Amino acid sequence: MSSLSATIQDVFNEPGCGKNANKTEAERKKGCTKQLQPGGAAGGCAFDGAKIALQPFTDVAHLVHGPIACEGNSWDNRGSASSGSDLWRRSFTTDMNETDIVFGGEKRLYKAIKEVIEKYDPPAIFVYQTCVPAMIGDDINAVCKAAATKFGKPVIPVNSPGFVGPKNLGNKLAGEALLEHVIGTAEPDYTTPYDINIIGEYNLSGEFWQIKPILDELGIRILSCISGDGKYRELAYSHRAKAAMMVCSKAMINVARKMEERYGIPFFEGSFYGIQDSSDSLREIARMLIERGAPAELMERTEAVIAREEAKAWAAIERFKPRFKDKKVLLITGGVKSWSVVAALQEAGLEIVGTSVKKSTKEDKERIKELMGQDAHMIEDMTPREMYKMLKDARADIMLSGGKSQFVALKAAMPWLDINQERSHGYMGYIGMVELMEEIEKALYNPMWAQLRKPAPWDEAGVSWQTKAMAQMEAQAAEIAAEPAVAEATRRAKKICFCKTVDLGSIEDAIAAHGITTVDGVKQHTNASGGCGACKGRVEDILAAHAAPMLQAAE
Amino acid sequence: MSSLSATIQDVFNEPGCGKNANKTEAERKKGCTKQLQPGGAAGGCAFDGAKIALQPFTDVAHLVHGPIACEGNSWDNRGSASSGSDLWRRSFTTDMNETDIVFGGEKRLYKAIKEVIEKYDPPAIFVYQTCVPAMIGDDINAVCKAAATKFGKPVIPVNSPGFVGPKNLGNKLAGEALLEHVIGTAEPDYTTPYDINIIGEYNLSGEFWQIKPILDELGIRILSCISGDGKYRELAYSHRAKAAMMVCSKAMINVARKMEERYGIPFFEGSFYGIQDSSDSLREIARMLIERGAPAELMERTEAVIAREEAKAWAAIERFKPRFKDKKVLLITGGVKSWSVVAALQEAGLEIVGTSVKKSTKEDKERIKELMGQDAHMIEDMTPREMYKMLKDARADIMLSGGKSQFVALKAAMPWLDINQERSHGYMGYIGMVELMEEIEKALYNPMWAQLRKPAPWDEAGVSWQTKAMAQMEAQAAEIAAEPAVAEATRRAKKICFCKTVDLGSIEDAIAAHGITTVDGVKQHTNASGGCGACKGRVEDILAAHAAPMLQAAE
Amino acid sequence: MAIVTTSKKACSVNPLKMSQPIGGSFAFMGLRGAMPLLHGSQGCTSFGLTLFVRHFKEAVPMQTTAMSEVATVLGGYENVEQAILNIYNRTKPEIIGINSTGVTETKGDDVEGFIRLIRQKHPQLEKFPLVYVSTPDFKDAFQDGWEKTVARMVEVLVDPVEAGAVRDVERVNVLPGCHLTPGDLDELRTILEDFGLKPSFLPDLAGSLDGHIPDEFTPTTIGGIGVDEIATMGQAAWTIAIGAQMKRAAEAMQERTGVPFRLFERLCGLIPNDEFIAFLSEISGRPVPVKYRRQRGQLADAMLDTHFHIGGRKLAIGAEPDLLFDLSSMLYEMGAEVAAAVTTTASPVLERVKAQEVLIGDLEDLEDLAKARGCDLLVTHSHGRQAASRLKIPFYRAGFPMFDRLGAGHLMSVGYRGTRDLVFDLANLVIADREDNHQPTPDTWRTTDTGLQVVPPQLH
Amino acid sequence: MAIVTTSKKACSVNPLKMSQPIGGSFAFMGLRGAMPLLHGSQGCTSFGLTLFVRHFKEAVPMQTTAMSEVATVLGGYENVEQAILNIYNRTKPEIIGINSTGVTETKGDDVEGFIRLIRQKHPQLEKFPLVYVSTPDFKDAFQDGWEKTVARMVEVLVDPVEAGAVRDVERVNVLPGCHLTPGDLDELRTILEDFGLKPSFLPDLAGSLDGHIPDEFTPTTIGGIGVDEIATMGQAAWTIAIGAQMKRAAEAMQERTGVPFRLFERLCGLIPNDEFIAFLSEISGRPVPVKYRRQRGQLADAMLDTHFHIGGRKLAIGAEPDLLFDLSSMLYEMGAEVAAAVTTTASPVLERVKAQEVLIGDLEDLEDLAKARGCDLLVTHSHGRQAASRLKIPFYRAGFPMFDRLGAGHLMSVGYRGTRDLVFDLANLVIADREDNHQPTPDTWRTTDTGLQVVPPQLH
Repeated sequence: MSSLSATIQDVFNEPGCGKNANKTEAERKKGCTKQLQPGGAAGGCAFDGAKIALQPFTDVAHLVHGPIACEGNSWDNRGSASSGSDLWRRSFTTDMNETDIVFGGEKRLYKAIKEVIEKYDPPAIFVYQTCVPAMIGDDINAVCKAAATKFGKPVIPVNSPGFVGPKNLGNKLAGEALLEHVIGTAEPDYTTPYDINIIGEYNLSGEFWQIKPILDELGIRILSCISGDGKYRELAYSHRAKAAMMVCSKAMINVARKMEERYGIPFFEGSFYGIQDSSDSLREIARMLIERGAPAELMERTEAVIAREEAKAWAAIERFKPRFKDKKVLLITGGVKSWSVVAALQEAGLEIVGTSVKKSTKEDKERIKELMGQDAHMIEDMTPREMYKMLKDARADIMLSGGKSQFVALKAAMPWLDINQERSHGYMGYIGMVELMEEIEKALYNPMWAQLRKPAPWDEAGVSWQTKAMAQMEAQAAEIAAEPAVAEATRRAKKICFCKTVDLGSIEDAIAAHGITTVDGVKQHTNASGGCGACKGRVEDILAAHAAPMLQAAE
Repeated sequence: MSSLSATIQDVFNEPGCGKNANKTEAERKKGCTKQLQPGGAAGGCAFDGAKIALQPFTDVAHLVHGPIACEGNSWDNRGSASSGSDLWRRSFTTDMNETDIVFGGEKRLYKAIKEVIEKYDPPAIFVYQTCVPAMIGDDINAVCKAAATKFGKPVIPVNSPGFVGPKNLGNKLAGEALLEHVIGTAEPDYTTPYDINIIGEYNLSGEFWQIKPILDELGIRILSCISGDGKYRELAYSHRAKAAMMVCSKAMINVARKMEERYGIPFFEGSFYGIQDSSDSLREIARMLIERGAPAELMERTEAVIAREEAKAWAAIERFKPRFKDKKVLLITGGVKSWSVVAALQEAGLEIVGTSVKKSTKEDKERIKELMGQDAHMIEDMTPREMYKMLKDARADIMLSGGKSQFVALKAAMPWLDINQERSHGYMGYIGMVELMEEIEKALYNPMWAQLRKPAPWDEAGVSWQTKAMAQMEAQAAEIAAEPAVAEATRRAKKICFCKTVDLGSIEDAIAAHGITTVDGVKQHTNASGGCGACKGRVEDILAAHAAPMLQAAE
Repeated sequence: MAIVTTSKKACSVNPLKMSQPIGGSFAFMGLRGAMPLLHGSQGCTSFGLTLFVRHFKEAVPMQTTAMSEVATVLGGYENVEQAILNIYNRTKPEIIGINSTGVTETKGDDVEGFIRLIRQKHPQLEKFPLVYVSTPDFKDAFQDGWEKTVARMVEVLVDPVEAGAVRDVERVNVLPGCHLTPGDLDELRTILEDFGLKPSFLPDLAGSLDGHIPDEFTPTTIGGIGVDEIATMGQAAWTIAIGAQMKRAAEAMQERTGVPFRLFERLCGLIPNDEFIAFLSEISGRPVPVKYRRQRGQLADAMLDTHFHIGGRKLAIGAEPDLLFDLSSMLYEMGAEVAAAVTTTASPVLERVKAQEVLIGDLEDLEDLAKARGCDLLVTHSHGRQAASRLKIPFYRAGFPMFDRLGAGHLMSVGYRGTRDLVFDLANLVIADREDNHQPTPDTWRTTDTGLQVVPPQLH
Repeated sequence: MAIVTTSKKACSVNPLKMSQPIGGSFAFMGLRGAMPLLHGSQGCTSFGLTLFVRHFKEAVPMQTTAMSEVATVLGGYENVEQAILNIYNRTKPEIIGINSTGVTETKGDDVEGFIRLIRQKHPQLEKFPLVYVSTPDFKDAFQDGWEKTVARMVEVLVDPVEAGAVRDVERVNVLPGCHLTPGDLDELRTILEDFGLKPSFLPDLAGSLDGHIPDEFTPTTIGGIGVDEIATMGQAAWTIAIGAQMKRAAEAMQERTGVPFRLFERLCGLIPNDEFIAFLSEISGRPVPVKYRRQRGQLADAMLDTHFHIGGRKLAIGAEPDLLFDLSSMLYEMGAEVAAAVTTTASPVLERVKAQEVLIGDLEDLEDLAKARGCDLLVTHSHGRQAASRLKIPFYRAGFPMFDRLGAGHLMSVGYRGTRDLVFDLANLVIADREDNHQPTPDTWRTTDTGLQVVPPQLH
């Protein structure tokens, strides 16, 4: 087993990952290589994930070893902000040609490293492996090692060819590279009892600077931010932090956990999205630091700052209340954000009529239920047409989502706000939440929507594409409703597992026939969740729904 | 006689003005009010001239008393550059309304002065009189005086209603206002033997800064520049200068001469256009300063700097020689510039095939003949069609002129360069002349011209408007040439005096019949030059042409 | 419902306004073979001329009666006569269009009377088209000069038509406001022709000031609508007036010829163009061409793309009433707040501007308001450049004059396409400003403790 | 005669180049109901997809065979099969367009063989349009991918026509290079139609990526040319190819159907459009409409107005060969000096670029050259933004991608009108730069004594 495969296996064994924890040994072995579906996949590759995770290190030269596609088609496409070097925004690639494919690209890579050092003299070079050189057997570890020795400068191999898996695998492979080659290789000039690491924060749109002034005020020093506005040397001595906050659960949990393991740096998973979360995270940072030896008065100061900032934020949000009265929000985002902004939106008077749980963990869902009640609309994968119906049915006034679904909302003439990575506004911390309200208000009250929803005067009413689509769906719904057998057939036809194309009916039948109570059981009988595993949650829900009556029956 | 009329008469008595010197007493009395022709005039008015002359004073508020047309249609339209205040670029006007016309505008003017002082607190306000308030009898002198007293700040009336005459009259009226109200009202902190005034220089496109470094290097201090990049206080103490250079002969000669008269400041008329002229002017400044007490070594230093700068300039121009070989220039500009750049252009290898003498004095023409030989094409007023023919006949490669004739040249697809006030490049001093060469080279070698001269492929050859125009003129010329009688009639039909519509034949006949030898004589018999006087030069030439054979005959 | 107020200042600082006589001359420039003539001192003409030349970068015909001080006192008959004769003899125009100025209005010259006398005295001028309009500088503004002059053209030049006369159903008169560019007129012509209609534009600046190279040296206007065509405008089936300023001319047309009119106060924005296109479809009896269906979709999409950047902007706008109403309404509909609106003259549209207040004032007022209200987008003519650089906010040049950029004549704001390009330009201006001046830094949100209400400027 | 050299660097810094498979996918996006499919790892698709989405601000259809490491080793038959079936079943496309990538070319997948097998195995696909083009990432560039893909479309989708078959004299095929925008195609369509011609664009991005709001939710392309129409292109009287890259497709068309072609290497600038319009007049037998005569005059006038600002500029330009040739030639003809020219791939036009040298290189090369040669105007795609800000010279975005400004799809460079607007935009950029960064000061010309040859930068 190659070292890369070993690393990948290791990553999939990640005990800190909720998803992995629920997988069988066999499933884990498969890693993520199976979860991509030809003709139906959309996300980025492992290389993409690695680059996303590491590129925000600002003073490093990021050198991509591969043909032009990997870097030429993708560079300078992220909105991280830097307070210092702009080297990270420059693009370096070996742009392999046919000769390199035939004779191997190692020499070119070595020369490229040399050129970069001569011209830009960065404190370190990260070298990213991609599919083609991996296929032809270019050993970037060896090249990096040789170059590092020759040029006396860290040259870090990041083994992340795209075809090993999706983006989030790439995030973790990037983390592994840091753990193996960088972290712990330098010492800070001094340490303080207030030194923390922030892991998995990319400083998109400079939004981390919305919360950093508060940390500064509290005297809390960010020893290393991995990786937003990060510097190589800070990363190298980040093992001296007293505690760490892991910002995005999926991206670099391996880094947080292994730093705890190796260097005894405790971490917690927190978020600076939302007022309550921001306060919780600040408290947790203070608590951990005190636990690791910081003076107890830090907590008092933290509470004082929290009280002040919360008061200011709630006061600022107050003014939106009349504007947000009776306004309904549909939230389509992933993971933590699906619930972390809910509270703030609700406090400002917005009603959340639905939130997507596509990438959410079970815990995320619990939090959502807590906040929104048992009847919370939790939205799984949707086709654009379904999403449009949802917008209409829920009578939402605005959709908050990532860039991908924007065209659905916009073309449907629905107010929409980007709350994922492509946005140009920062929404972090207290001030960011107020900023979010402002943007929501702007979007909601834009008079443009009313105009765009009007059909052209020469179109007959009811022939716009939206009305057509809606009419079609309503006709189907009516048909279904009119005929109980059809309704049941439709219900049962709902696809649960997209990879293996298993519908609800088949699963219910299997559960009924075999008295299945576990996801594994369902998989054995129906193959559902035998693919990417994304439907596991849905299968669990079905099992739960069936368990209740069974339990009742058993009582 | 009102004070304004007196001032105007005074201006027309200006002995420093070559044009006036040639006029009879009666002619001078008429001033310039007669030279405008309804339906045939084009230039600006006296107010325009006054504003042009004074607006470059940068720290002064220029307040125009009149309806919106005078200032609203014209502000911020000059390219003078300031190294300090930008107040001069703001526009202030009383924007008189109907009520003001009925009840008088003095109150509004007074209030306006007050507002300007309260808001902008300038060191002084210049108040410009325009036609309408002059008609209704607003006494701006009285208002300015009252305001000055009340607000303790100089408020200078500039009596220049548009209808009193053309721009150059306005220039002089502006000068009179300075002489009467400003110059001599303050004292400099100190004086040096190297203090000079520059009069009539507007620092268009900042071009005076092309020569100023040389003056700085020589230790020559510009006590006051009237008016480019000028400041009010400098103007007020400008009477302490040791010498003055008058840059544009027509514009403010009254200022230069009266300052000599009143304060004993000698002046010379010089130019910084052209290499030789720049050197001559520097020498003259040095000479005058030495005469007024500066150490004689100034001349040595000046000569050294001149030698260095000339060498550099000629060296720089050297590189244009191969590019300019066999290239012909048509120069359409006025006064001093008609010959001051000729030498430099010639030195760079350009052939000057014609130069306009519309605004040139007799001396200007002499200089042209010196430079270009007796056969110099000296061009008087031309219609656009004639200008086009001239361009073609003289086979010029480029035309240098002011903005007005640009459309003729450009629409004829001829390279053209602006060398008058609207240009965005500075052409002063040594560096400016090199700059001019660069611009000429750029224009000459622009491949665009060849394309523009090609007719559209679907046009038959010979039907473009240029070819049509040319064919028409050539046909006429052929017709004329074929028939001596027609040729003679055509020659005699050439209009000499546009105001009074007198042709060459009538003048020749009068000269022959009455043995006239003076312009006045011609005027008495034909009325030619009885209008604006612009044709005086042409009449002189006719007299000279007739005198020669007569003298020969007498011998 | 905006409250319209007038500045109380005695001193206008940095005028937004230009004078009405040159607005009148501008209208005459849209006629073929015309020579606009200002009855006033020669400065009145030369300032206007320079303004037009700087805006269009073209030689522009415009003459003066060159009133001297003496002539002003004695009355201008001789000057008017001499000017008309000189122009008539030298430049062989098809029409001379005369506007009065402050100088001659203060004296009270009876120019209509002068013209009668001149026609009597000079029989060759008896039938020669001479249109005179009273436009004193000390009243009203540029737009008013245009308004009055076009209305007068209709009254003088259009042949009356008897009730019940047969109309050419394909013929449409278009009376464009002075806020439309030659580029706008070109676009409107294309649209109308795509519906099979034959438009007559009065005036037609697209023919005269679109910057083409002329076919011959002529000192009068080149292109533009001919006097002969104007005479027959009464045969059209419809008159389309664009901008409230053109109501007067449209009414004059209706009164004189019975041609009904439809006034489009705006042609920038989605809904105004929906109405326009629907109207054309109705009067032409033709379905909307696919081209415009697609252009409508493109505009809707452009609005979606750009609303992120235009929405929430605090707009400071200075323009003549019709342009102000048109652009500010479109921007309001894109989510901008019309925080400061300054105009030059009264108009019925002003109270419908989507602002709290519209001030008849100057660019100093606009600058002060923009500063006080934290505006972050400035829209006005080129004279706003100084204010923009002091305010350090993005500046979009709109209206006349635009002397510091090229291509003024080809800018478009009408139609789906014109609106589309306009919102892209505006959004890109805002994006560039954001990149250049509002990149976040570690100190961007490092606020002093004055509460979150004080949101840093880059958050808008 | 430019010398064409290739950068010798091992490390490409700030690439100008994008990969050829996505150039191929881009071409497929101009077909109706198409689903472009990259045979490679899913990153190959997602990077391209993101690039298109950022450029057009539209949902863009593009799929992947999602090759895993294992599949790569074993060969991608299963992936191709599954991808085609999935797309066919789910999105109901009218055509699937497949391009290979570096990954699958390194392995050497025989995709044509795969397709034959798939058609055998799945009879429903027997006649279904599937076009495959080999476009490895490690060779050539974006433009080449487009070139090969369009040529292949012709070979696969156009029905052969026998010699002597009757042609539709009004029908014209247009094969546009990838450097033309949807806005350019719209303009060309209008021009052709104004000559009474009926154009078929292959591909037709104007129909699919012009930013209109779609009529229905569909995951494939919306608009674009249909497979049915492509099949009949052999009936056209002429083929017009635009850009040297399209010669290959035009030749394929001629070979297959006998339709003669005329190649227009450029459509930006006066003379190229004269030739184009004259050609249309010739093949249509119609006189040039007045509209284009006027537009020609407007362009000539715009050139006069703008040459003061564009003339003498030292241009640094980075673009794919055909765009480089087109824009740099136009700017050369306006008097600019093409001081630095960098491109992505070989092309016969390169040696005719009006520069001393054309470098096949990257944006670092362009930046270095621009700096060394004192360039004062940068033209390249959005990735040039960092270089522009370091060089502090005006930056005009041209080409693909343009992700940091809006309206990329509507920019025009073709036709008299497109050229006119382009030169105005460029000149205004230069003017704004002059105002912002090169105002003269008392120290501007205060040179150290190194001779007048050292002319300060603002003098250029």
